Amino acid sequence: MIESLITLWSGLPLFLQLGLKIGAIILPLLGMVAYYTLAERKVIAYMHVRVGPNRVGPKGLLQPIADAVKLMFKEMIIPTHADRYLFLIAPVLALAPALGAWAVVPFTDTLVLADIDASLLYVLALTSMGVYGVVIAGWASNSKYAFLGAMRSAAQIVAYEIAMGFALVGVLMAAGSLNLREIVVAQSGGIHEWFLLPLFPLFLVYLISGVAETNRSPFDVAEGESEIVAGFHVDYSGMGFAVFFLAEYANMILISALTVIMFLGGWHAPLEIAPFIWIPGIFWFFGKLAAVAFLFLWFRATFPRYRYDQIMRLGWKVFIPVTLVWITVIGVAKFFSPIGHWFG
Amino acid sequence: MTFLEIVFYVFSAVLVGSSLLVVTVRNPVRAALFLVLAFFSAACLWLTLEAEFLAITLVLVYVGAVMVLFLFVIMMLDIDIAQMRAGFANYLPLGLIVALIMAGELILVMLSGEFGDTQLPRPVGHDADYSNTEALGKVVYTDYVYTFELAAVILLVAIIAAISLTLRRRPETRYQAPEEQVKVRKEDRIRIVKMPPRPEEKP
Amino acid sequence: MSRELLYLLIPLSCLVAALVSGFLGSRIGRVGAHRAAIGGVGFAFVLSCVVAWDVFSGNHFNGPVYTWAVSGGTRFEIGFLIDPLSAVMMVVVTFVSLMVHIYTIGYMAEDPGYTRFFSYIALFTFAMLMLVMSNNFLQLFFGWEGVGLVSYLLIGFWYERDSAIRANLKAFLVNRVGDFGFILGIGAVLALFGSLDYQTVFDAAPSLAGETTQGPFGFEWHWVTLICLLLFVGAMGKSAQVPLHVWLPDSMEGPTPISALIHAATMVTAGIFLVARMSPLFELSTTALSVVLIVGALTALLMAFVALVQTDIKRVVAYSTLSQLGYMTVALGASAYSVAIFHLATHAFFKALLFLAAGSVIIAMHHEQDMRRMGGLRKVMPVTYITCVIGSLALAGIPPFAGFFSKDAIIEAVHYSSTPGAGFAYAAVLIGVVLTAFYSFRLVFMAFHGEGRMDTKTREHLQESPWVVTGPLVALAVPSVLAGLLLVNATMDGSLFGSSVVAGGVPKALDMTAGGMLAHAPVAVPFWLAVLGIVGAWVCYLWKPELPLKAVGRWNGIYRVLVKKYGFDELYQWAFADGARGLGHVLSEWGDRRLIDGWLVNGAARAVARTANLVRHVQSGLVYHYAFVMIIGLVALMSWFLFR
Amino acid sequence: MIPLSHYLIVGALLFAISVVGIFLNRKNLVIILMAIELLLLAANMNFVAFSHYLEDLSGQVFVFFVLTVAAAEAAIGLAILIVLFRTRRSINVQDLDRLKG
Repeated sequence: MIESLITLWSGLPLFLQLGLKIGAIILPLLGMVAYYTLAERKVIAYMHVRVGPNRVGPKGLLQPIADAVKLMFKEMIIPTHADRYLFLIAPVLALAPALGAWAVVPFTDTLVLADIDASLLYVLALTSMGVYGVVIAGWASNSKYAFLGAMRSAAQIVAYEIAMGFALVGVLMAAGSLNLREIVVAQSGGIHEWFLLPLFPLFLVYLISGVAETNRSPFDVAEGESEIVAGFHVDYSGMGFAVFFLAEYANMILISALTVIMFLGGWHAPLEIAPFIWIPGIFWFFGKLAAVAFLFLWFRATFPRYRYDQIMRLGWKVFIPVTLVWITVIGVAKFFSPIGHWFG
Repeated sequence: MTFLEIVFYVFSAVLVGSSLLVVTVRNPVRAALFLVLAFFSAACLWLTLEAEFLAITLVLVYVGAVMVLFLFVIMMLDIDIAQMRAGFANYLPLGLIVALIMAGELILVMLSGEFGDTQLPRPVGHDADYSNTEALGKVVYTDYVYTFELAAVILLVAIIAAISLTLRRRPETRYQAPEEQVKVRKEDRIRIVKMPPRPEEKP
Repeated sequence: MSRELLYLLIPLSCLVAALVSGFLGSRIGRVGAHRAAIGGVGFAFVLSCVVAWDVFSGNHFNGPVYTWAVSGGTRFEIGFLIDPLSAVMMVVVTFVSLMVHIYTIGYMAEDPGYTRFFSYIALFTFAMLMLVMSNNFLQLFFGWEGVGLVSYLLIGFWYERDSAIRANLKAFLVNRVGDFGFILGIGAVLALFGSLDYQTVFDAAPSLAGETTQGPFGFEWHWVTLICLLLFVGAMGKSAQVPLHVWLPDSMEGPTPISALIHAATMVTAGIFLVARMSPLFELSTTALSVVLIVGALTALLMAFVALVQTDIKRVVAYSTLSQLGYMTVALGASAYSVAIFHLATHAFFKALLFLAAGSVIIAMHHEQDMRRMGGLRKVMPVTYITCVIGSLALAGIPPFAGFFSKDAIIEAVHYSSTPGAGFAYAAVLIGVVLTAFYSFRLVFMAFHGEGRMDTKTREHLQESPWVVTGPLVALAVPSVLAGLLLVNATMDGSLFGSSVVAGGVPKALDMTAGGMLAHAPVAVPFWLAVLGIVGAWVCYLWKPELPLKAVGRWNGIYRVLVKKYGFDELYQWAFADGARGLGHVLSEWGDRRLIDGWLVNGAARAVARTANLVRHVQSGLVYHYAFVMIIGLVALMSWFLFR
Repeated sequence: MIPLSHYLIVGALLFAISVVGIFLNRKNLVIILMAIELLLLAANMNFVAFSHYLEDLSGQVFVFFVLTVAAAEAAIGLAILIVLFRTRRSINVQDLDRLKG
C-alpha cells in the first residue's frame, strides 16, 4: 500500500508533485486562518465575559465557513476613480508573500517543502514584500482615508521590519546558519538550549515587532476604526476584503511559526526526557504555534491602542538600539568560548 | 527546452518588458511597480546563475526597502504628471537612436563569438550542499574585508546624509515636556505676597 | 705665541675696536670710543711692525687658519699669506690709519657722529688688513667689498647732505662696475684652476698659460689674458683708473681724514696691490700688461691736467691722487711691480700728509675749501705750511724727498720697458712730472702765500691747528722725507720684496742705488721738468697772478674741457643714467604696460572672458543635459572601441 | 543550455532601455532615478553572469558593493528630492538650473 503510493508519487510529473506539495501546505493553512478568526472572536468574547459566535453550526464552529461564503458572494465594488488593476492586484500582493514564506518553514526535521540554503533571508525578503499590498491598496483606492492608512501602515511596517531583521540577525549569529532547519537543530536539547533564554531581548523585540508588522492591536493605527474608518482597505468589499483578511491572519500565523522556529526550539520537546519525546515533533511545533498565536489575541483584548508617534518612537528609538546592543553581546559571547556554546 | 531555459526566457521577457514599461508608462507609481517587477525577475534570473544570496538580497534590499521608499516619495509628493510628460515625444527619436546604437553595439560584441557556449561553457552546477552564501561570506570577509568595511561606512554616511537632509525642525510646533512638568514646584508658579489688609493712607 | 695667532690678532684687534666703538659708543662716550679705536689700531700697528721685522728676517707664512666651507671639492678658507709685499702693506695701512685716527680726534671734535666715525675707520682698517693679508681670492674679495662698503659709509658720513648721498651712491655704483669684472675674474680663476688659493693658482699658471677659450664676439681668448683683464677691471674700479675714476673726486664729500686714509693711502691702492699680487699671472699676458700700461698712462696724464684748474683744495689733492695712481699703474704695466709698490708706499705717506694738511687748512678756514678765498696762511699756520711744502716737494719729485726716488724709478722703468705702448707711457709720465710740480705748488702758493683773500671774520679766527692735528702731520712728514731714501736700495736690488712679486721686465733700470740716483738727478730730465713746474707755478700765482686768467681767456675751450673733467660725468649721466631711465621708460611703457599687462595679462583675461561668454551657453545648468552628453560620450567611446 | 551571451544581451537591453528612459523622462527626477537603478541592475546582471561562467566569486562581491552603493544613492537621492520639493514645490528637472554658470 505504502510502496504503491510512493511509486505513484514518483511517477507523477515534477510540477504536479510540487503542486500537490504546495496544496498540502496551503489548504490546511487556509483552514487554520479560517478557524483562527473564529478563535479570535471566541477568545476575545470570553475575555469580555461573552459567549462569542455560537449560532452557525455546533458551538458556532461553522461560522468561518459562513463568513467566507458570504464574502464570496458579495459584490466587489471598485471605486470610480480607482486604479482598477492595482486595486485588484493589491489583495493578492498582500496574501502571496504570507503564503509564499511557508515554503521554507520546517514543520519537522524532514517535513519542509524547500530546504533551501538561505531560507531565513528568503523569509525576510518575502515578509518585506507584504507592505506592497497595503501601499498599493491604499493608493489605488483613490481615497484619503485609505491613502492615509496605507501611509501609516507602510511606515510602520518598514520601521519594524528593521528591528525584526536585526533580531533575526542575532538568531542567525547564534545558530551560525541562515537555514531555518539548521536553526532549529541548533536549539535541540531541551528548553534551556532554546534561543529564548540567551536571546530573550531579541525574542521580545521580535514578538512585538511581529505584532506591529501585522498591524495588529495595539499597533493597528493603520486600520484604526476610530480615526480613519478602516485604513487602507476601507474601499474593499467582497473577495477583496476577504483576501486582505486572509493575508492578515496568514501573516499572524506565519509570525507565530517563525517565532517558534527562531526562539522556541521548533519541533523540539521542551525536555528531552521520556514522556515528552514520545509526542511527535509536529505536535510540539503546532502546539507552540498555537500558544504564540494565542498571544496575538490576548494582546488585542488587553492593550489600548498606541498613538502613532509612540509606535514610531518605540520602533526606531527602542527596538533598533536594543537589537544592535544585543547583537554586539552575542558577538562578544561567541568570541569568548566559555559561554559561547550557549549561543549555539 | 529544459526547465531552466524556460525559466530563463520567461523571466528575461518579463524583465525586458517591465523595464520598458518602467520608462514609458505615464504614472510614476506604476513605473515604480514595474521596476519592482523588473527587480523580481532579475532576482529569478540570478537564481538560475546560482547566485541565491544576491538574488534574495536584491529582493530584500530593492523590493523590500528601496522601492518602498520610492513609492512613498512618489505618493507623498504632489507631482503634476501631465506636466512631467510634456515633451515626451520630442526626445523619443534621439533617445531611440542612441539606445539602438548602444544596444546594437553591445549585442554585436556579445554575439561576436567570445561568449558562446563553446568558448565559455556553462559550468557544472554545484552539489546540493554547496552554500553560495557561505562561499560569498568567505570571500567578503577575507579578500574584500576592507572594501566591505568601506561599504559599511558608505551606508552610514548615506544614513546620516539622508537624515540630515530631510530633518526639518518646525519651530511653530508645540510640544509637551513631561519632565519639565513633573519638576514644577509650587514656588515656581505662585508667589504669596503678604500685605496689610488696607493700603496705607498717604499723609 | 704662534704666528697664526699673531696674524689673526692684527685684523681682529681692529674689528674688536670697530665693534666696541660702534655698538658701545653711546655707553663709553667719545673718549672711550676713540681710545678703543686708537688702541685697537695702534696695537695692530705694533704687531704689524713685529710681523714685518719677522718677515724681513726671512720667516714667510702661507696657510689657512680656518676652513669656512667645502663645496664641490673647493675649499673656502680664511688664510694668510705673509710675505714682504703684505708686510709692507700692513705697515703702511696700520701706520696711516693710526695717524688718521689721531688726527680725527681734532678734526671731528665737534661732530655728532664722532663715535660712529671711529667705528667706521677701525672697521675699514680691519677690511683692508683682511684684503692685504689674504692668501686666497675669496678672502681678498671679502676685504675688497669690505673696504668698498666702509668707503660708501664714510663718503656718505654726513648723510644729511644731499651731495654726500649722491657722492657715496656714485662711488658705490662705479665700484660695482669694477667689482663685476673682479668677481667674473675670480670665477674665471676658479673655472680654470679649480682653486682659489694664490699659491696653487700661481704654481699652475705657467703650465696653463696656453689655454684658450671661446670668448665673446667669436674671438679666441687666452684664459690668462681674460682673467687678468677681468681682475684689472676690478682694480680700475678700486684704484680709480680712467674711465672708472669719476667717483674719487666726488668722494671728497666725506670728512677729510677719510680722504687721507681711504682715498689717498689705502683703499685706492688696493687695485695696485691686487695687480702686484697677481704679478705671476700678469707676467704671462703681454696684452693685459699693455692695457694696464696705457690705462695708467692715460690716467696719469689726463687727471694731472684736470688738477690744474681745480679751485677746491681737496679736489686738487684728489686729482693729484688719481694722477699718481696712474703712475703706479704705469709701473705695473711696465712689469716693475716692486717699483709700483714702492711708489704706493711713499705716496701713501706724502699724500696722506697733503690731505691732512689740507684738512688742517680747512679747519682753520672753518670748512671753507675754495683756494681762491685763501692765501697768506703760512704766517698763522707754520707747522701745517712746512709739512705741506714737504709733501708737495715729495709729490713733485724733488730730491731727496721720498717721491723723487719712486717716481724716478717709475720713469726709468717705463723708459726701458718693452711692453707695447711704453713709448706713449713714457711721454705721458714725463709731461705728468711738469704738471705734478705745477699743481702741487699752485696749491702751496695759493693757500699759504700772497695776500689773504678770506673775509675779515674768518681772518680774525685763523689759528694753528691743535697738536692732535699737527702731530700726525709731523709724523707723516718724517717718512715723506725719509722713506724713499731708506727703501730705494732694497727695492731696486730686489731684496725688499723678494719672491713675493715678479721682478721681470726692467732689469737694467733697477740697477740703481740711492746715491746713484741722487748724483744723477741734476743731469736728468725729470728733475728739471719738476723744477720747471715749480717755477711755472711761482710765475703764474705769485709773480704775475693775472697770467692764469689770460691763459683761460686765450684757451677757453681747453679750460672748459678741463673744468668739465673731459665730460666723463656728463657722458655717464647721458649714457647710463639717462639711457637706463629711457630704456626703463620704453620697457615699462611698451614692454610692461602694453605687452605684458595689456596683451598677456589683461589680454589673457579678456580672451578667457570672451571664450567663456561663448562657452557658457553649453552650461545650461540642467542636469539632464549633462547626462545626455555623458551618455553620448559613452556611445562614442564604445563605437570607437568597437570599430577602430 | 543557455550561453553566457544571452545573459549579456539581457543586460545590454536593460542598459539601452534605461538610457532611453533617461532621455524620455528627462523632466521627471523620480523616473530618472529609477532608470539609473535599472542601469545598475544591468551592470549587476553582467557581473553575476560572468561570475557564474568564470566561476569566480569576485563578480558577486562586486554586485554586493554595487547594491550597497546604489541603495545609499537612492536614499540620498530621494532625500534630496524631498528637500527639493519642499523648497521649490516641483521636481521638474527643467526648473533645476541653478548650476548654470
